[in-house]
Amino acid sequence: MSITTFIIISIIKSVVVLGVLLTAVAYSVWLERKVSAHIQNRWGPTRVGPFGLLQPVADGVKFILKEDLTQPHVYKPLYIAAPIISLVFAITSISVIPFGNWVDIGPWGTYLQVTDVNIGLLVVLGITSMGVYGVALAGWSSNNKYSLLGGLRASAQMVSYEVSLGLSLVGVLIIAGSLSLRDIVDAQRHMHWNIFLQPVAFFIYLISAYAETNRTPFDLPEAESELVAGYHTEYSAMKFAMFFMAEYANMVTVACLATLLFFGGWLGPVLGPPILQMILPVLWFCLKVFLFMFLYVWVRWTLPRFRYDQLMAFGWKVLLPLAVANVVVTALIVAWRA
Amino acid sequence: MIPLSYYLLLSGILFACGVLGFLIKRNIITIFMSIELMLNGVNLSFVAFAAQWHALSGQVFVFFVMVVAAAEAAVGLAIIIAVYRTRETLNVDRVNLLKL
Amino acid sequence: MTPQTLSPLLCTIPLLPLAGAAINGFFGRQSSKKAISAVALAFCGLAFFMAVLIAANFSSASAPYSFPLAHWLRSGNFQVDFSFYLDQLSLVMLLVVTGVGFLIHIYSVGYMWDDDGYYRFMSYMNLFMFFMLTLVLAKNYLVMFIGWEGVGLASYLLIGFWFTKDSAAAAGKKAFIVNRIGDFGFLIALFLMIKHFHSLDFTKVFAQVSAWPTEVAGIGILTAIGLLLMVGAAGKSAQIPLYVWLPDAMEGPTPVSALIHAATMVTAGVYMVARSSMIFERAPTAMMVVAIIGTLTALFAATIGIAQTDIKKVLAYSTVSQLGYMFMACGVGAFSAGIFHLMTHAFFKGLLFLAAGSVIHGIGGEQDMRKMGGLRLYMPWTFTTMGIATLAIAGIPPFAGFWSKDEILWQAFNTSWVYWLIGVVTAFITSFYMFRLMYMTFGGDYRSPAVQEAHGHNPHGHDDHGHGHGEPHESPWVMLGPLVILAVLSVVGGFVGYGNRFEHFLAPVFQGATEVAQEASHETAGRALEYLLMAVSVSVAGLGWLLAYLLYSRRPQLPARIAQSLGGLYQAVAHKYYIDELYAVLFVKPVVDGSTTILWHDIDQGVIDAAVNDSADAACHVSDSVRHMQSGNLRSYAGWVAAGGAVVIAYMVWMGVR
Amino acid sequence: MLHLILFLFFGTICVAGAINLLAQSHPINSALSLIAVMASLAGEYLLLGAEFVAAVQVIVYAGAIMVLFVITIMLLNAGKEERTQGSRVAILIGVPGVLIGGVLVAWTLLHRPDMQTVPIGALKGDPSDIARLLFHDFLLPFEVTSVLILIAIMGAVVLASRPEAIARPHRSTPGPQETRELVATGKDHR
Repeated sequence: MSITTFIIISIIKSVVVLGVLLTAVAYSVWLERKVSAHIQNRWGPTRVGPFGLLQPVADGVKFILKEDLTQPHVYKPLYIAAPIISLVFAITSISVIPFGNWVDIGPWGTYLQVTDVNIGLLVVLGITSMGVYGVALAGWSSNNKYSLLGGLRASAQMVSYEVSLGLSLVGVLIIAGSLSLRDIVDAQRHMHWNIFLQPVAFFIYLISAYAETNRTPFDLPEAESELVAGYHTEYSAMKFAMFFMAEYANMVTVACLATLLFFGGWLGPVLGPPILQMILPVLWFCLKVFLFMFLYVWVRWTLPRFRYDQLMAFGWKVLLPLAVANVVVTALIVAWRA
Repeated sequence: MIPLSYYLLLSGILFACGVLGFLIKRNIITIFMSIELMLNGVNLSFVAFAAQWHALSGQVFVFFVMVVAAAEAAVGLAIIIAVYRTRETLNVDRVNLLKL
Repeated sequence: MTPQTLSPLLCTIPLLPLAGAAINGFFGRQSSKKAISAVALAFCGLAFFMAVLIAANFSSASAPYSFPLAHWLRSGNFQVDFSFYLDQLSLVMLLVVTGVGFLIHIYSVGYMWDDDGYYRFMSYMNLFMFFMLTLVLAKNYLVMFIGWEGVGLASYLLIGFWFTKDSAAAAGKKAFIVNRIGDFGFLIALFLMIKHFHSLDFTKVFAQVSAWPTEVAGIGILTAIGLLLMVGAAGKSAQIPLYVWLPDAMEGPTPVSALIHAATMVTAGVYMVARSSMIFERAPTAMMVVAIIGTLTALFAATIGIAQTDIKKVLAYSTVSQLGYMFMACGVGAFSAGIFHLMTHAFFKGLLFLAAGSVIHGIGGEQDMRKMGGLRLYMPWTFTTMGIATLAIAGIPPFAGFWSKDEILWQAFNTSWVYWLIGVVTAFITSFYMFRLMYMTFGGDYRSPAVQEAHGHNPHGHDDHGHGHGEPHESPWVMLGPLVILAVLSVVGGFVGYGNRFEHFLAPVFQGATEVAQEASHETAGRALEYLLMAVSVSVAGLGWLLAYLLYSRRPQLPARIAQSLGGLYQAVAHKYYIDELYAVLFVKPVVDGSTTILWHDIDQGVIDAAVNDSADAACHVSDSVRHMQSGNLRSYAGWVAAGGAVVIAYMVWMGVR
Repeated sequence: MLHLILFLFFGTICVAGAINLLAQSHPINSALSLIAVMASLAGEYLLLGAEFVAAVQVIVYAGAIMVLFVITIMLLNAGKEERTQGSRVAILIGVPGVLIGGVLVAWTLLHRPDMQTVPIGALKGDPSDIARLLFHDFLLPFEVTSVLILIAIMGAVVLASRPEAIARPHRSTPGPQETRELVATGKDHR
């Protein structure tokens, strides 16, 4: 196809994905509130719309309308830049995530994916690793002890767990023999899901992912009991919303990644008419991602928070060696098979 | 199709900027960053030459440079912290006890 | 026993004293004096016993033993082995060294008992024995040289035994340095041998030498070698002009003087010349030089001996002159006679020294004869034995000295009557000063101030070994025993030479040499002449005795008047002809001044030190100017680096463009 | 054409970031501009086809090393740098030297007749190929570098953690009271 059509299609895909993503983010917030409410034997949001389904909209409106406070003692440029950075990187990382297989739209066909990079996994990792700056800079530029502590903790924690996260994926890569997410998914056909081949890697990934996204039980950067709200203590209104969205966007990304890497992405029973055959994989994919999001919430309201030293010790002394061992074992097995 | 010399020129500029930073900056951390800048310039030239000679080893060298840079960053920052503990300054002009 | 079974003893004989020296030297400080003396005596006596064992079945007919201990040097066809060798000549030396050495060891037990450095002394003595035996038993000149240097070392150590005394230390140094001069000649002789004979082994060298013709012209390799060897011998055996160290060597303890500077070491030169007889026989000039030096030394030293008042000095000069006799003998080709005199001299001179030591010991360290006298009453044994020795050295028949000295004079007469004349005169002087010594020491009555000041402690004693005491007393038997034995030897020792038996015994060694000299000797002059000369020498000795009796027993005041009448001459004699001062002016002062001004101040300080210091200063200044670049400022360093990089880039670009 | 545009785009960001690094007086700004430089350099790598290098550039440099820098700046609470005139040499000799060298290099580069041109994605640095090179041809250097890393880690630990840090808490790296101190002194970092 010509360059122009390429650009057009890319723009369209981006817009669609962006919309989907933001909606997902918004409704994962709603989901969290609902689930947590039911876990705590409450009702959660019910007023706005049926089952409070319009609650996210209300939240958005509230965020937009609220006054945007900027304390005098902050370091403004970074104070403003920080939430943007984190949101931007959080959203960008979705760009290489494939949601489904090849689809034909009239004369054109395309992958359900903004762009298919053959090192997609690395791109995701790189972008998420860039996300650290948002948190760190926010904490530092707020010029507030809680923020600083939160930022420090966040950056340290993310950098540390990034290592074991990356290592946990190496096993999958060895099996798939490619860095392209699409190839990795294709490698899992016939129910050869990596969850079965790489259980250890999966759990390491899961834990590290929780730490990466600063979710309980690793949400020390925003440990309310000790740090008020961590790195976004000083933030309000839209800036705070950005952090909020960034966090959930990251959750979505990580969930997608987990689905792709360990649960065979969009793979699943496909049947029925062509339309259905086009839809079903996406459905499977969304279902799996939804499961992961639910798991997130479930864990959050089940497990208590770690202590910081426990967190670090766990990351460096347990997860990392485990991941390395997993890599070695996998490599040995694969080499022995070949 | 652009001449390779552009890439080399860019890397040269980056390197020169790094050296300049080393020369004119006082903050030891910034100086350290300019070292990283130089390394990056060199990396670019590596990749560019790899493209010229169609030899991947150029890109492999980049990895080695990166590893060395990482090690250097770790040790160097540790040193900076140690220096800051003793001197309580990050200004290299104030860390010159060798001077007469 | 066969040579095969005996020859291994050859290497054990020297090594035994070495072991003793090592044991005493390393562990002596802790162990008791009894243990020390036991060790020293045991090893020394064992060596003596082995020597006797070998001598028991070794006749003039038997072939030389040789025992290669180890390979030493090898370069091309030149090879030196560490091997020992025993023939009649070395056997005689072996017996003398071990025997007399053993006796003197026993003696020193008594003499040095109270000294603090007892173990040191014994260790040194054993060490000396080791080196001396190495010298005697060497199979080639190099091993001999080891022993040669070794005895020098031992003598240095023992002369300076009381190193806290400046005079002793100085004497040790003097001996060492003067010996160096002689060793220098010896070494050059060795080099010449290596150059021309490609070997240092006695047998090989002599085998080649025997093929050479006699250098009648008086110029040639053999002459050169001979003369150089003679230089070495003169150094070791205290001949003109290198005799000066021996009298000073009397600073050492008396047993040392007896063993090293009378009986054994100083005779090493004679032994070496005799050993090299083959070479000397074919170098008449060298022979003549040896004879002349010997003769002059004999007369010269004897005359000095007249005026000495220190008992040991007298004996020292007499030693020098007796050595002169031996060299005279060697010089006239009568090597066997020289060795014979060497042996007898070892007996009676060792005895003399020991007796003198006993005297000194008995009167508390006094050495000045003018403070002695009348000691025959206090120490009869010492008196008798010393008297025997005096008779022997004076050449009164039938004592040992008579036979050997007479033999020498007879051989000298056969060569030239001048040697004989001087020899006889020397004999006269010898007997005179020896009996003078006897009368001053034992005759008359005791003149020591120590008695007048009522048994006061005698502070000024050369051998201050612990106790000074006023009342003279006889020495203990451990000291007297050796005296007696040596006395017996000095009485009977001469008879081994009766009827040239000694000469025939040594014949196999010297046959190569003597065949040249002998055809002249006996036949030309008949027995009558020999007896006549004998009578002359005896009567001369008697005259010396008589004169001494008149001067020092009848009219003790006469010598002083004579001395005054002689005036300058007496002074000259009393001051040893100012030889030491002469040497000081001629050699020592130039060397010292030269090395002080030129070597030290000009070269060392002016050139070497200056170079070092100036370069250091230059470096200092340069770095002082460059130092400021090292400001310690990181950015400055970076600046320099950047500039340097720019220069490099510019150079490379330029090269590329060109 | 597209190639040139992209190149110029990323290149401009690179140079701008580099110059900004020099211009900024606050280390955190320098750090951010350096991150920008690195990110855009990744873009340059992509243009040259070295996609793996690009990814690793982002992950390692931008994602790890620079995070270290930022954390350090935050820890030491580095303020604006003071304009001390420490070294005349650097200014009088170093800067001209750099300029001369740079000009010379540029001149040489631009005057080389045989300088070839490269298409977009000139040499595709496929991860597998690079891995093959890295683990076959360059195995020994690889291992040596790993040892180097190990040593660097140990050195960093030894250097950064000091026993008397407990004795002087306000100088020690970790610990809450230290951070409190940091923030208390951190009132003025602009």
